[in-house]
Amino acid sequence: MIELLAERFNYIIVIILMMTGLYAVVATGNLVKRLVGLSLFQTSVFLLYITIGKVSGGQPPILPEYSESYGGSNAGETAMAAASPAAEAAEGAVSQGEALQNTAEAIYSNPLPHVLILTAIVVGVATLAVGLALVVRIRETYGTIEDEALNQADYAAENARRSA
Amino acid sequence: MTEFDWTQLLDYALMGMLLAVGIAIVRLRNLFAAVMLAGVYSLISAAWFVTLDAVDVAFTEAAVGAGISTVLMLAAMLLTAREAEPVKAIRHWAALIVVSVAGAALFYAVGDMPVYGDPNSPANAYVGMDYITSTPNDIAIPNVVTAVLASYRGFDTFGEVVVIFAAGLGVMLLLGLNPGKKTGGEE
Amino acid sequence: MNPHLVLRVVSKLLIPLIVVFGLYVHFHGDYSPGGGFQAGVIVAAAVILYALIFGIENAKQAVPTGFVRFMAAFGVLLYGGTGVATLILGGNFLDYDVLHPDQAHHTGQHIGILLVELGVLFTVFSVMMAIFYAFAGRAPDIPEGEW
Amino acid sequence: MDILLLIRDIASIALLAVGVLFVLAGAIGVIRLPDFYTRIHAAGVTDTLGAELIVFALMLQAGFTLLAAKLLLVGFILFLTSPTATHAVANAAHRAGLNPLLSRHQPPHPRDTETGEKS
Repeated sequence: MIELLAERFNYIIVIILMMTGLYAVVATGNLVKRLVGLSLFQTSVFLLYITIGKVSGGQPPILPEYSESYGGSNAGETAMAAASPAAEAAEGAVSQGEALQNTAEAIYSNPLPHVLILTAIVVGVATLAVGLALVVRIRETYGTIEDEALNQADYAAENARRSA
Repeated sequence: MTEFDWTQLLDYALMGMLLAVGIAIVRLRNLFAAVMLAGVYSLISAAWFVTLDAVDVAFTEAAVGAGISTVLMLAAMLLTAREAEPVKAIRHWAALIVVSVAGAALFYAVGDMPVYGDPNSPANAYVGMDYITSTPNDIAIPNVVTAVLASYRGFDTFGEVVVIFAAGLGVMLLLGLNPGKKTGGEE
Repeated sequence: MNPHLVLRVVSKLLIPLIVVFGLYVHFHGDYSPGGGFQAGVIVAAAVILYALIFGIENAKQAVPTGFVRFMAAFGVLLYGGTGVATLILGGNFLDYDVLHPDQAHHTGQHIGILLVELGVLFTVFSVMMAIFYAFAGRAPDIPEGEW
Repeated sequence: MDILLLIRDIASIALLAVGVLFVLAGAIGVIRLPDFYTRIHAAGVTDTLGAELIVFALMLQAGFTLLAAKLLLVGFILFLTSPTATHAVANAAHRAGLNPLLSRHQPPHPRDTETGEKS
């Protein structure tokens, strides 16, 4: 049991973090604080995806064409070779591909979750901005952003309309 | 279990920091402090992304989570309120029950999940690794994440860009773009 | 003396550096971590820093709201247009290999990825700026002594 | 050649150790010091000197490569930004009206020592 949990420590911590965010969403009545809790939850989900994609002893998924030489000369050459529309390019390309595959023996982490989360982060901040804009408009209309005060204002308006 | 991986100590330290910051955010009533701590949370999670080999994601998270979203939340906080009302006891307990039930359900599923760092887990064994082996021949650029993002899954990314555009449109519709003094007057 | 003198001097030095770094991140995205999303956010952060230190009105003169509105749509259009261009050239939607006759080196892929990421850069930058302008334009003017 | 490498390693280890020491001192200072201004004084050390020394140590390890140039840039940016950030925070606190804590370690006022013992 202990070993089972110790090998999956990432899920446990991510679940606790998620529940922290969920608590903030459910418990607090302040709308801005709820959005903060929501972004907490969101970041925890990102952590879940990325920890699933991790491979032990892996490297970042950037193939060695560049990382082999920090001098950058190699990358520059390859880029130039790729850009030159030379006639004998076909042969060169094949050898280049083989070279890449030969050096690609190292272990890499899974790039797919990275791609999904990369776009999700930027989309997340855009949607967070929509939420915040709604909160700002609510504040301008009602003068408060506490949900119970909002409910009371709504009931009061409804009763006034009924009695009128 | 093979020999102990010392770099996991870094993971544990970062996770401890994440937990501390997360709980502090929930307990704080001062919205300014909560928003700043949310930025700190993003930055720590970016550091953890680096140790998890997701350099692109860490980069984005550091720029977006710690930079832009903190500024946005601060601006929204300036426009709304500085302090949150204290949580009522009944709501506190109700939320705690909800959270524990959901957490227990998720916790029950942990045993079925693949081990941390397992190269043969379903998520890692198939399509993700295919991208790494086929990128040199298909796309011929070293950064696999860019290759998958822009070429293999270009259609997905197109959708994401449209979502971002739509979100921007929504904010513009809700708040107005507020052109400068030259073009527009006061509302 | 201006109380924000240090901030102004340092940010004047830093903002061009940040913009150059953002462009480096974008155009070097094939070889190292980076790409349109990160570059857009970084360039937007540079403009936001400028707006925070030198005032919103000055920032709106540097990056006008009309430009922001145009670029947000133009980025999406550039992305979609790249896809349509590949369709017209006889490939599938967003199949960049047809963009350049040099199939063996996948030069078309390089061009296509760069164009698409440029579209992402424009949209992300403009949407971030638009969101910032929308919020900051509403904020009550903070008196000089308050922060 | 080996001697040179050894010297380089020793120098970078020494720089790392000193840098980590400064970071640790800053962290302890943030926790232990009594008020905001003294705390930010300690935090500034972490950002500026500690991080800078660690970057220099890594630069020694990198040798004359592009990586070292990038680290130099990182060091330069840190050198610019972290003192500025510390200054901005302290300035903001000062302008917002936060006064430094002077009571705890204040020497007795001359008037008090004149009039009599205050033990």
